[in-house]
Amino acid sequence: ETIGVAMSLFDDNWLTVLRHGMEDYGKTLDGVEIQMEDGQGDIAKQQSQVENFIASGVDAIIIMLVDADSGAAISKTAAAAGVPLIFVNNAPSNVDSLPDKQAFVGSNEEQAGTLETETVCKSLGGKGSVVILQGQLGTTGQRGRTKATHDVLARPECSDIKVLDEQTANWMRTPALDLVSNWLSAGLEFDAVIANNDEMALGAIQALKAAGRSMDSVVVAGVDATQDALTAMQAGDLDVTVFQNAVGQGKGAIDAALKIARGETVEKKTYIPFELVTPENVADYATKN
Amino acid sequence: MNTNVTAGDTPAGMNTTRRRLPPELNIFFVLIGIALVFEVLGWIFAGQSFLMNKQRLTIMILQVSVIGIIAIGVTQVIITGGIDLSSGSVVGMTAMIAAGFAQASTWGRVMYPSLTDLPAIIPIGVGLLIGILAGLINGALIAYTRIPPFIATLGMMVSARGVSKWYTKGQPVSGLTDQFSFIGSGIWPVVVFLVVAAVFHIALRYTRYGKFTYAIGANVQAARVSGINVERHLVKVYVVAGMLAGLAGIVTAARAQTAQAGMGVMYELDAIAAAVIGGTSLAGGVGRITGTVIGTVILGVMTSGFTFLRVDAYYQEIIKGAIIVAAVVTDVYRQKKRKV
Amino acid sequence: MNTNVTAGDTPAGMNTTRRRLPPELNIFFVLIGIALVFEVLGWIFAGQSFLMNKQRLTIMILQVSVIGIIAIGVTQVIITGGIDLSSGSVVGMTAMIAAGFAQASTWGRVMYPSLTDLPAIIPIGVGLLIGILAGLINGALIAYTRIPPFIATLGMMVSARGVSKWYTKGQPVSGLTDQFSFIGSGIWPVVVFLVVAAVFHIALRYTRYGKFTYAIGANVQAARVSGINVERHLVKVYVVAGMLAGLAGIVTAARAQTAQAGMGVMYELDAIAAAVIGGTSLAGGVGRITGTVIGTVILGVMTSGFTFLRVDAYYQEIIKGAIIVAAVVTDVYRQKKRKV
Amino acid sequence: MISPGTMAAVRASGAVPNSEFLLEAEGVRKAFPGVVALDDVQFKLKRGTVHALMGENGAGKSTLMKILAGIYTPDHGEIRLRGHDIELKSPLDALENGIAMIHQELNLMPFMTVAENIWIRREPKNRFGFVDHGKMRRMTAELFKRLKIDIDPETEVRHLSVASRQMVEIAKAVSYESDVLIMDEPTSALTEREVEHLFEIIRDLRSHGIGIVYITHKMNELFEIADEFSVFRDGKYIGTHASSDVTRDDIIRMMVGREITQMFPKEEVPIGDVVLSVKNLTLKGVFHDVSFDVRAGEILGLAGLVGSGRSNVAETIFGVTPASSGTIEINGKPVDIDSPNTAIRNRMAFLTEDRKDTGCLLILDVLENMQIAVLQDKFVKSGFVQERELSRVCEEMSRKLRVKTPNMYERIENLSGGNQQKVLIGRWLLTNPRILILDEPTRGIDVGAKAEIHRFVTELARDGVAVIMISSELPEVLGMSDRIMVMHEGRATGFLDRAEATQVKVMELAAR
Ligand SMILES: Nc1ncnc2c1ncn2[C@@H]1O[C@H](COP(=O)(O)OP(=O)(O)OP(=O)(O)O)[C@@H](O)[C@H]1O
Ligand SMILES: Nc1ncnc2c1ncn2[C@@H]1O[C@H](COP(=O)(O)OP(=O)(O)OP(=O)(O)O)[C@@H](O)[C@H]1O
Ligand SMILES: [Mg+2]
Ligand SMILES: [Mg+2]
Repeated sequence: ETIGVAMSLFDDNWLTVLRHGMEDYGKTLDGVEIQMEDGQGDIAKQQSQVENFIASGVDAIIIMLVDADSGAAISKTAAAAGVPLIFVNNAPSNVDSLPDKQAFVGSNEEQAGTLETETVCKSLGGKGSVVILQGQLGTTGQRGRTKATHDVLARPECSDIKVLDEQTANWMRTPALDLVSNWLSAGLEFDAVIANNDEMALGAIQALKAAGRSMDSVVVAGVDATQDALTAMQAGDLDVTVFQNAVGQGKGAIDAALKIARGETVEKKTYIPFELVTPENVADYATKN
Repeated sequence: MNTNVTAGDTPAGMNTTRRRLPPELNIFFVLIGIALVFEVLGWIFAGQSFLMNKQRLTIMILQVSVIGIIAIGVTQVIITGGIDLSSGSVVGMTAMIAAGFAQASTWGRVMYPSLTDLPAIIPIGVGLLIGILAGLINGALIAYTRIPPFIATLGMMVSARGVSKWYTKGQPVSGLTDQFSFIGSGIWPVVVFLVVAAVFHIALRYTRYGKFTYAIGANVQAARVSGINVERHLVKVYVVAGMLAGLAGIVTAARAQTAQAGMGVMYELDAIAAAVIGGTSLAGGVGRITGTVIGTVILGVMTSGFTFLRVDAYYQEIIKGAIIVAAVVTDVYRQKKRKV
Repeated sequence: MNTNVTAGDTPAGMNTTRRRLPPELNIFFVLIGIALVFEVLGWIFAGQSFLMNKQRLTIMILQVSVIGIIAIGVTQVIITGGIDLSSGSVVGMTAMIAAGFAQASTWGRVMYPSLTDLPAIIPIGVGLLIGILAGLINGALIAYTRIPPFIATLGMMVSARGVSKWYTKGQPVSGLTDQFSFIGSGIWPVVVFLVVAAVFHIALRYTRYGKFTYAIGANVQAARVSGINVERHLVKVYVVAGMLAGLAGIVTAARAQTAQAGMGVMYELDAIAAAVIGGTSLAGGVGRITGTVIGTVILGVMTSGFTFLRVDAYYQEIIKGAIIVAAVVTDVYRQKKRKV
Repeated sequence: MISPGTMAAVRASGAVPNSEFLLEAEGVRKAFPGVVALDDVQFKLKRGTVHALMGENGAGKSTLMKILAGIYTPDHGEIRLRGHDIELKSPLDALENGIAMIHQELNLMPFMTVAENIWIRREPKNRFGFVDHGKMRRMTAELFKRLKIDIDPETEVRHLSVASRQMVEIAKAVSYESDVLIMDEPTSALTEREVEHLFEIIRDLRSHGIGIVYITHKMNELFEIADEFSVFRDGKYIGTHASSDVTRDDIIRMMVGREITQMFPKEEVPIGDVVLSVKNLTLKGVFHDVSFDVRAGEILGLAGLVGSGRSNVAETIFGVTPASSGTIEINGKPVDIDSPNTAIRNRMAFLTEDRKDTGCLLILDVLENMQIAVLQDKFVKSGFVQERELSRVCEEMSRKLRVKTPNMYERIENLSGGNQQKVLIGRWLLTNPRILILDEPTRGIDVGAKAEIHRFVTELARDGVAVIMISSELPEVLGMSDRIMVMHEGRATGFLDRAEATQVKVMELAAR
């Protein structure tokens, strides 16, 4: 059996772990071949990749959507061709009404933002000021995580926390480094940095260190629990990150795809929860992602 | 006075054959060559035909229709000696704004609750207008302030992308009406692409608009002295390019049944590449729509071919870059050979 | 017989003054203007000075040093009448490959376990070599197959990005040695940028290398009949551009203390923009390193200024596009005015 | 065959071998797609002589010279330098072997200074290996002093007039101190004064044993400067003679294959009403207070030295550089000519002096070049160009003008200079103008075609067209004009009627 996997983006750390998870798991399965495509963050490209998969006669398709809302059209295309389709990680907007032979295995972006912000709120004792580092504007992760952050900060127990500024650093380390440096030079005094992902959190840490801020005086939070992030956490620089089980999601997606392809039935929705990582439990996650 | 000077004795018309062999024939052969390579490799590695698959043949063009529509506008711009970096961003901007007027009332989060279920003509009109507006700004800046087209359209590229993100603060615009989505369904994008190509093929070759476009690109000073209102014509050309980018935005949104701020990112590069592969010269004055169509199809064939042969995604880009270069090298080489 | 030919019909004196006022003075004033606007807005909205802040002044340049290093190479390429779209991708590629040789043994997942803790000179050498290689391919393709620079470097752009993704299958390369990271620490990137700028400012103005570069861009036919080996020189220019992109890759990796496949995406556009804002003409023959440096700093000032004034992220891009256009419009306008 | 490198080394050592001819070409053939530019031609240059190369436009003169300068490689044929076979693979080969060339089309770098242009690739270096700009300036000044050229070495070439650029080209070629100096129509952009000056330079070089190839379409120059001459016709070699042995008519017969009896076929035609009236026209800092009338059927000649502003006046009347003050009246009605577009709508036509910069659409074909101006208001129906009709008219025009081209679809850049000029004239004639401005209409045009063009101008005048003709060739102005306006430093210094105009009177007004 051939499974076509349409990834939203190749050059992202967490997605790389997900991708490798699927590839490695695929290799352990006899007679299963995995074919990966890179959507480069473009929904139209991803749509075409799905169509090309269908034309090439794959047995099932796994898709990590560039954006949740593009799921409906892709869902329709696959259903029309009768090819099994599994959405991984990013739930399509029609997740509650998926047609036959389609299923979702993944997580809820908002949960990541909620977990990291709750922890930050708690360590600040419900008051202080924060800055928010957003991912590329308009992407599912940026929207979901930022929204959750704001929702948490709006809760009564965190309502004394002020958001000084929020800007985008496009998911990347160097832009975050520059952005935070600019903030510091503008005299912004913040007690925490809430970043949409770990790379940006690491950039913030570098900027803070360069400006001579003591890392104990500031809470830095990210999402993904990448290798670099865990190392930074062990060094005492990063305070919060959120683990998302990439390998688990990938494995779940492949299993579901194979089952549908073989005519078995699967759960329509499988949510794999995010897990909070802090210095206390960081050791448990050292080798997971 | 004696009249029979030796000069005019090569009768004009002797060598009309040269005109009949269009230069894009070369790149057409390159396209055929690439397709055949995939065909052969297909039989060897996948045990099936690459070309004898109606579905795939459609997708090959379908997936590049949007690029193709932009590329047609960009080709005209490049023929005048300019460049349009903004087309991809304008696609995103028009997609967002047009989609806002194309939402069905059944959708949960509509932008304009009082403006749902409108006939498709309204979002289409809005999209084209937005494109025209962007083109007008580009054209006016280039023609009347004389800044380099690169900068004017770079500014528009950055700003238009900003507008798409700002318009809904990053939220996608979804739940589009069936009537609107229809333009993006099935092979309609291909139809739109080919109709646009035909129209502008004719416009460039058989109308005054076309002749002026080439003249400006060949020598803007001479064009001016020959009485062409260069400024006004440039504005027209950029408006057309903007309008086509707007059209492309509409088709993209209709096809994806959603509009997002990130739509069309880097399409400008693919569009310029399609034009240049098809023989359009960035120095201006040279280029044809047929060539651009072939260039566009080459991009589509490559994408489909890679998936078909299950080329590892890691290698696809490396190979894609090499094929683009090889295609143009072959073209240049063949053209040189024929010349001598 | 009369001797003094009337040739020098524009009075010689007038021209010498023209020479003494370098054209980049205009854009320098534009830079000052932009900075002053931020200064005033700063006092109004943030209650503090924009410019009287040493830290910010450093960051303004620091954050664009990498763009600046590439832009210097790109300026030379544009002066020859070419273009380099590959620089951003080459930054990514060299960052990845160089970082592979710069890992500390203390890191968990090293690429080459037997090659850890190497002296920084090795990854630096490797990075420069990779850059040179990319430039060599670009240059050789452009000079000897005569394909448009746009296509050759577009191919390299796509392929090099592919190489970065393929090299570690998307894994970031982290845990770089302190020695290597040092080049990226503090204001070292600024130092590298300014040293490179100084070297190439001199190279372009006071060496044959520079004269040939301008000559080829101004009139390639004239350069050829003057006995310049145009092909060989073009290769040199693209090699230099590649090498500087390689250097930029090294600095990027050192500064971020990691290398990732997506590094340098779209840097080529910023670099070209910096050069063009600084007065380099895409038509070739015109351009100066000082102008490019100013263009680069304008980009940096904008970024810092936006953060300083806490401009909403959603508006930043819209404004940025407009400022780029306005800067060049002002420049063009001022230059026109002085001419009359 | 010895390699160019060896020859270069021999030359450098000073031990230059003796042979009767400095440079010989034999059996040279060169074909371009659709044209055989050279067919088994020969050419022999003796040292210390000026050898003129004559032939109609498109005869192959420039092509042969480009072969000798290493720019083209011949399809076959032998080239001997000082008696030794040599193969010139690049311009550098030619330069190193002592062959320098002044090209027909100017080949300078506009954004570089005069000094940089001249010494490109040979810049003097200081002891650190950097270009020594001071020394370069001094070297240029010295060279200019020797050649008596008055141009500031620090000026960027783009600020120079065409004539000055030509002088820079000449100085550059001389600076190579080559044994062979090829000059391809060096005087087409020069007025008499600079021509005289150039001849002085040439005589000096000749006395130093240098061999000079001199291409020109100006007959009087041939007798003044050339020792011998060769004639080409249609890519074939016709013959070589000493210039003292022949008459002007002999040469024309060799070139054209027939007699040309009348050089300036001026006809007296009835002069009509004032068509164009220019009053106090001023373009600030360029020219001032220029006033004149032109009547239907009249040919008004504009004379003056290089840089006197004749071209600028023409450009302003045509709207290329709109006037800062003054009025233009057409048929008695004041019109505001703000662009060439307006000018054309008022039935004006303007053949510019620089065909490469403001004339030809180089990469487009002959047909497209010819039709572009007429498309403003004719041969277009609801946006569509009436191709068939228009091609027919263009072909007819090119036949009438005897444009030598393989076909109408040849790129104009592949045509010889003279034929390009004819295409541009055709472009304007198609618009059927009432006011025709010609700026150096016969620059680079061979004698046959020149007579042809003069005949056209005469015919147009007969049809009632008002003609303004700028020319730096005094005989042409004197021969063709009904009236002559002379300009000096941006002002009209006087008008001369046909009857009273003489060379001396014009020069007096021009140099005042
Ligand atoms: N690069 C080229 N490609 C095609 N045809 C060419 C090319 N160069 C010259 N020709 C053709 O070769 C012939 C000879 O041209 P050439 O320039 O040598 O003429 P010429 O004698 O110098 O004429 P003129 O007096 O007008 O300068 C012409 O018919 C011309 O059209
Ligand atoms: N300083 C300058 N900078 C730019 N262009 C110039 C300059 N001086 C002259 N020119 C241009 O050179 C051309 C010749 O103009 P000029 O005033 O010398 O006319 P002219 O009297 O007809 O001389 P010529 O005999 O050279 O045509 C014009 O097109 C003019 O605009
Ligand atoms: Mg010639
Ligand atoms: Mg003139």
